[in-house]
Amino acid sequence: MQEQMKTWEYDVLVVGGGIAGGESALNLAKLGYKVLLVEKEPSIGGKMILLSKVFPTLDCAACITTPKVSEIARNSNITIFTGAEAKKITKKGERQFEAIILKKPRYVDVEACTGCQLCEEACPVSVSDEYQYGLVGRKAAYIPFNIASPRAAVIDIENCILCGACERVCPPNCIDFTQIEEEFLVKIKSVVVATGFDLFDPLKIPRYGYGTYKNIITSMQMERELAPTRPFNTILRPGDGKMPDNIAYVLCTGSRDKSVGNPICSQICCMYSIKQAQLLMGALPMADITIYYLHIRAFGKGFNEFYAQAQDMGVEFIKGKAGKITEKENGNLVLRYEDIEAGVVKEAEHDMVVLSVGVLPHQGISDVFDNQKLELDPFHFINQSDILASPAKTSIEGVFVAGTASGPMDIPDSILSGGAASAETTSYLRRATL
Amino acid sequence: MKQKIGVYICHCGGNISDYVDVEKVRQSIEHDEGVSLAKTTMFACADSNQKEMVEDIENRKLDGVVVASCSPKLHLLTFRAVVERAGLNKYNYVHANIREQVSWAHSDNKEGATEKAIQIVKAAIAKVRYAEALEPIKVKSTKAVAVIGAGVAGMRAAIELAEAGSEVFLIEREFFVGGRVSQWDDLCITEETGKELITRLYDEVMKHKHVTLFTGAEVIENSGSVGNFNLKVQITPRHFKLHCNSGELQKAIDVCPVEVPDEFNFNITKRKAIFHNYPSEYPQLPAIDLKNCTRCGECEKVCSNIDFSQKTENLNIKVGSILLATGFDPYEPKKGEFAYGEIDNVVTFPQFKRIVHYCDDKLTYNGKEIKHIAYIYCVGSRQVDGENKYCSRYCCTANIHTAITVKKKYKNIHNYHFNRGIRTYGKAEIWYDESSRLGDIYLQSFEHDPPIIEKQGDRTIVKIKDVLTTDKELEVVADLVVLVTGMEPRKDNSISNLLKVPKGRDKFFNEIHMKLRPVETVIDGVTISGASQGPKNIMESMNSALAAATKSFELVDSGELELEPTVAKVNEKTCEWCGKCEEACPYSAFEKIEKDGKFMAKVNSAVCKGCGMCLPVCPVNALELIGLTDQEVESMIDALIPTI
Amino acid sequence: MARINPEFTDELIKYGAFDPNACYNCGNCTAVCTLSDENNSFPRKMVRYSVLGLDDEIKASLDPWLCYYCGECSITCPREADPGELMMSLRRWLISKYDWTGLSGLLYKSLAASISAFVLLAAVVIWFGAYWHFNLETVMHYGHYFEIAAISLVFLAILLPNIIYMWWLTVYKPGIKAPISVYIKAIGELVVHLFTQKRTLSCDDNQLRWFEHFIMVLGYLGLLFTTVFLDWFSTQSMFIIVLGYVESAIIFIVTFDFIRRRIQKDKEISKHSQPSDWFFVIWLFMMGLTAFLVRLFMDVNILENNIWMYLVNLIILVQWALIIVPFGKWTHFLYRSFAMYFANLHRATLAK
Amino acid sequence: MEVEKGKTAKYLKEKRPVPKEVTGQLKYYTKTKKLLLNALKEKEKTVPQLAEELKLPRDEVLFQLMSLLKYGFVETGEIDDMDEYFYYKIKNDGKDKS
Amino acid sequence: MAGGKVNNSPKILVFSTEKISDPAIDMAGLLKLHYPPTVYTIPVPCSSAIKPRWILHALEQGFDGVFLAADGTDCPYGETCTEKTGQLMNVTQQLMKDKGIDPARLKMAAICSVCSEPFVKHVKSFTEYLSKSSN
Repeated sequence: MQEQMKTWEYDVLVVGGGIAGGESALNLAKLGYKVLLVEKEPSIGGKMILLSKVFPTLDCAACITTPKVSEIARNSNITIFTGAEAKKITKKGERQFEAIILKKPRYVDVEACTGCQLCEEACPVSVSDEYQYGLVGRKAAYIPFNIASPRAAVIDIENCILCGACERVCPPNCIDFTQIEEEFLVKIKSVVVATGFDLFDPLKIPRYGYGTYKNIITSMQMERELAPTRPFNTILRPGDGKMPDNIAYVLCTGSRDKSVGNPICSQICCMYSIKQAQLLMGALPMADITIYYLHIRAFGKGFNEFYAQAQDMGVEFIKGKAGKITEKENGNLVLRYEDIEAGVVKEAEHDMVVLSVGVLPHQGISDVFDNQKLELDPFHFINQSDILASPAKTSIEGVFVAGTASGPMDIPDSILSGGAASAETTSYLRRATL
Repeated sequence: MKQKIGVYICHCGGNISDYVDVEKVRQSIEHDEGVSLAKTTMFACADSNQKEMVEDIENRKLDGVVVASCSPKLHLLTFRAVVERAGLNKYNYVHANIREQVSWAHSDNKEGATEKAIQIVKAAIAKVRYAEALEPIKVKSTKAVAVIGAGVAGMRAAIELAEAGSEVFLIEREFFVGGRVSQWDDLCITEETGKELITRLYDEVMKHKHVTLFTGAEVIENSGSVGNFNLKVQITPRHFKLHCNSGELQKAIDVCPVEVPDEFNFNITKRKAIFHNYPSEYPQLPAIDLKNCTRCGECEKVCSNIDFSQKTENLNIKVGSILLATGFDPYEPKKGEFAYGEIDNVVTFPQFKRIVHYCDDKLTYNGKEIKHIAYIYCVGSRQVDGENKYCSRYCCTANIHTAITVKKKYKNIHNYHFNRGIRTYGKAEIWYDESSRLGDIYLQSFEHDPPIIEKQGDRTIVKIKDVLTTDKELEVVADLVVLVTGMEPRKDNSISNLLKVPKGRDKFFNEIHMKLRPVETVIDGVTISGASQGPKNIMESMNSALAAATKSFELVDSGELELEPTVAKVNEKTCEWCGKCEEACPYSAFEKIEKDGKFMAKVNSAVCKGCGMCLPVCPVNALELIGLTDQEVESMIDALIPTI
Repeated sequence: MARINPEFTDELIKYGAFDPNACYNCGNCTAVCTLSDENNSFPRKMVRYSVLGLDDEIKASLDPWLCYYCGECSITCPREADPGELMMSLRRWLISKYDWTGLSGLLYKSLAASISAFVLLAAVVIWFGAYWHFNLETVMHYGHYFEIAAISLVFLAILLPNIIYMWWLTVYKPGIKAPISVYIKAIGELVVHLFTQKRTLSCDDNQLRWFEHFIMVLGYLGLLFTTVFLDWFSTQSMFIIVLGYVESAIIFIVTFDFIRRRIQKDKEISKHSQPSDWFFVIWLFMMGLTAFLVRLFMDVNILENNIWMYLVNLIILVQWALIIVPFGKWTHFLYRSFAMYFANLHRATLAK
Repeated sequence: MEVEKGKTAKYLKEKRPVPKEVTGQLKYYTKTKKLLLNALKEKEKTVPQLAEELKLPRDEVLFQLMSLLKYGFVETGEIDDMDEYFYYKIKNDGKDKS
Repeated sequence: MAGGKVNNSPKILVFSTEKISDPAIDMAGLLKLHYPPTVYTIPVPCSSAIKPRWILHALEQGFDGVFLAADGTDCPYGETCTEKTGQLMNVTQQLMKDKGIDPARLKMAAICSVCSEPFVKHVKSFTEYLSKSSN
């Protein structure tokens, strides 16, 4: 491409700036290693920063993530590339890797941007906001969300009409449409893969009617409705803005389901649904919440107690998987399910349905490694080559995995896994000097 | 007295502002003495607000800062760091807790909560007015870590610490390493056996010259604190000089007249007083269990390496940090709980694993062949009446995996799983699927309606009202009933008592914060890992062991630590040495000195822990705790009372 | 109190079931099934009974007959436990249980036994032809009598006792005590179902399948009537001749489509074909085709020299009447309709 | 290729024309925005009332209305008598905040 | 004073300990175990560090009661904590008597790090006692 690609050197490349990648980067930086953190989104913090509160303590997710994220951002040993991807990673030898990093233009000078949002006000465009999971609109010049880090504007060039309104109002003149895609060559000694997970797309289960019936939302959308930076400022059903008073949760949407190609349990849906149910009971005291489940997987520390607490609060738990959902004229939804305890097929009307969508592997990273194979497990998560003794090890020596890139897990487990990845990276790097 | 205090009141999303009128709080305090800036903020801890705080401090030359937000356990350190970044001494920061102790505690009373929040913020302002700039006390940190427990987690952590470059003392109470995993055959996920995994880890441990392994060893005393723990380790001798050759050893075992239940096999077999748990166990040196040995001397006659002259030794070690990997105990059912101890073919899951270990081509127990096995889940977990409300996490998967093994290993096995809702989370779901496909039958009941086990003639019958069959009453004739027992905290509390490690509601060791500091405890320098913290499978234990190793290593790596300067100080004018403070101090931090012709007390600030036990005993009130002076406390009290 | 019998599924697998043990009781199958309702929630309950080996409960149940195998449950089953095929297998198993002779079970479970029976009957027919020196008229004469005799015999000696036994298992034994008036009232629906199988219509997207079935049943019953009572092969009435042509053509055209689908396996219902399913469609096809050809041969006056054509037709007929009708898939047609009839009795009694 | 700061949009526009769909969508948004704001000018309304009046699907109305709420054109009023739908009213006369 | 009539129940000052009882009080909030908002907390490192003069100061300045949320045996600073806290409690109560203050206005209980429910029970019953005695 260019003859003279910019070349940099770091000790460790961390791919993915979510909570697991962040934890790894931070641990390594504290021990004095130079870390390059590459995040494909314009803001770090991964999915956790978008959540409402976290189970089973009900701490607000932002209160835990934001300080961690700012600690990462401030650490002088960590360089962060947002809007960037690792395009190719080549193993050159022991503790020698070369990576090509592709950095997409943000069209904003991040250092200069003050986050004043004047560009956002000026922008005439309004498109669906992916950070609010499509519940509301955003501008083409925008700050991803209130607590984003860096809290700087981005231009969504796909939807930009290039009117230049943003440029004209920007006080520090930091908008720059001359930015172009750049590639960097980075020399590193080790790689931590923390590429996280994707959520199951419920359009793949047409009998649930997601997408067609507007009052069916995913759990992530509900997470946004409950979060402090929520789109509606209260809980509304997206079909018509009614305040719901009878909400159903459909567990195992896209998990433990071979018919959609995902046979494994997503490990978190039971608990986040129970958490949301508790939060909803707080937000809408008159609302009835019903959770349709197969087995409640409340296995972690304090989880079963949390489940019991939800039952005591009056959340209704019905054993049975929803078979299909139909819509009534008033926008209410009729769930057809077998009540397993009664052994009878039943129909129940709810004014809003939340599909508790499962965790799928975020694919693609294994193709980035070009001369050695980063092996995947049968479910397309990154294979842990020595899962019992060294859970962070992968099929390539010197490449470690952190967080949900290796399988579904909750936040505490992700953080521990991030800690494990940094520990193994440390000993891999130190072995050289011993 | 400070004149330029900045106050930030956090909405915490809605966690605070839903119940506390934060704007009213702000208005109530903005004209307080010394307050020059009062703001509300959506998230005080967010990066953007932190930046703003730094700017405010720099531009407005603030000399004191208060943030009213969540509990200081969460973010005291965050904001101290912010203040420090702005060039202000971090002890000029005071944290006010208006979430856990106001908005959440009084979510039923919004006006009351707002009122309380105002007083609390006022008290924090009062405190910050008198706050002093302090410098942290720097102490040397010993670059060594004590790892307590040489199970998989402990060994893994030891390897990691040694590789990173720390000295490691690996202390195991038993004579052999490996903990619970050595009692297992094939492990879930990899089919590697427990022994193989232990061997692998043990070899790795022994490769590192920086790891010192003590077996039969217990920590019996602890003094010192983070950076400099002084541990006294008591080492029980094994009474073997060297390994006798295996022929001799076998003879020695044969001649030993003592037989005791073998705990390694969960008492389903017996062992001698001279023993090893299994051939080629690590360390490869048998031991004599002196508690049961009669000193008959028979063994000495056949094995020349036996040495009864060995004595219990005490060793002092110095470490900068302690990593606990003490593991768990399997739940021991009470007599009569699911007929345990009453019907002879009712065994626990760990016992069952050992039975399977000893049966090769035919599964037998008590001489009878076993075809139909009933597994009763959640024994000792998710208890309705008992204390263990928690789920033990690993049992569903471990048991199903074992059931599959049994089904494949022996012919014509029928497995019946009496469960309360299978919790094979994550990828373990595939075992549940596989076992079903192999023909295992799952029967479910809820907590309040457990299965019943009874004897009818010579047959053992398990009955259940099966939720999956509309509460139909079903029964199975079982040749063996396996109680799938959960994990419990170690019954032996000695180490946690010694170190004062706090425990959670489930009685396992408790971390500071599940997400922010998941392997650290409130006792500085003590980290926790593995199943000592709560039920975990091997992979999860390894992750936490590695994470704990990282945190322990961070403490000892640089060789220096900064400690809180909140120690006791003596008012030299009023002190007339009486010695009461010296008596009260648990750390011997006081010494008697002579100054200007007068005897008085002096505090050794590197030793003082700042507990304040000395404060009330001083008859002349010459002692104060830095950061908690009379002036600070009394002005806080004054501020907490609304002036009418 | 019922005792679990884990070996039962092994038995069922011989009737074609796949992995019913894979079921984790989510109830998805019951919920997606359009035919399942509050009174008859299936198929999960049947899957559960099968897994547990509660054969008495299955025998007492009419649910397997109320399923028309649209396949939705199998397509959407999260565990791929194939509840649809299990229901199919249960129907086969039930047929073998209703059948007092025990031959159904033997023929379902053993392909060798089925083939032997077919070969044996073919041999008997050929021997019979040889015995009469392949005299067309005589053979046709006795052939016609045979049809009438076989129908009455099969019905009276086998199907009727089986239906009564089915009634005993599913109505009498479970303690359903419906007054005679209900029995009589429900007969109307029995007849409607017998002829139309209209319940299939409630299955989603199945209008075409139902229509095919419907005209097939009409064609089949029509041909039966036409050959047995109107004596199609001997009649001179133009109307009857054409009627027979049309009916037999319907049969082989529709069954041809059935066979095509079973080979292509494009729908869930046609994915799994047991020998008994193949026998049923192939023989039906052959029956229609050979009858059509026999009459055609007659009308172009070549049957005289091609008596083999008639013998083939007779062989098919004999095999059909003595194997497939009493012991094979044909009985579905009967048991299904009676199941519906008995289900009405249940409902009427419960309503009281 | 020195481009003057603050006027770089034009530069990119020459290299990369704006796709039709994007301008189309902008037109649609501007139109519905105007419709909604006009409808709210007379008095405050709920989502179903707006949908009825403007003959737009309710979910579309909610989406656009919530965006306008976010951008500061409208604000939430009281909830209706049935505790179901909120009323929305115009803010700052439908002008941008400031 | 605004809101004065809202918070008219007895005012209680709680001395909690940073590592043990304060987390329990935090958890009471987390679990939404409600107690009167007239309960205020000052955390100290260890309950045996509380000076009697602080307690007297609080009572004299207008607090109706003082509650010592002691560490009990969990104290990370040493076993003597409970004993010492007990002693200072006795000393203070003696001083209260001397000053004519009802010694029952000072209360102490060991609150472990998960004793959220006991804490709430204690402050509720203490509040009840105080409101009765003030009438």
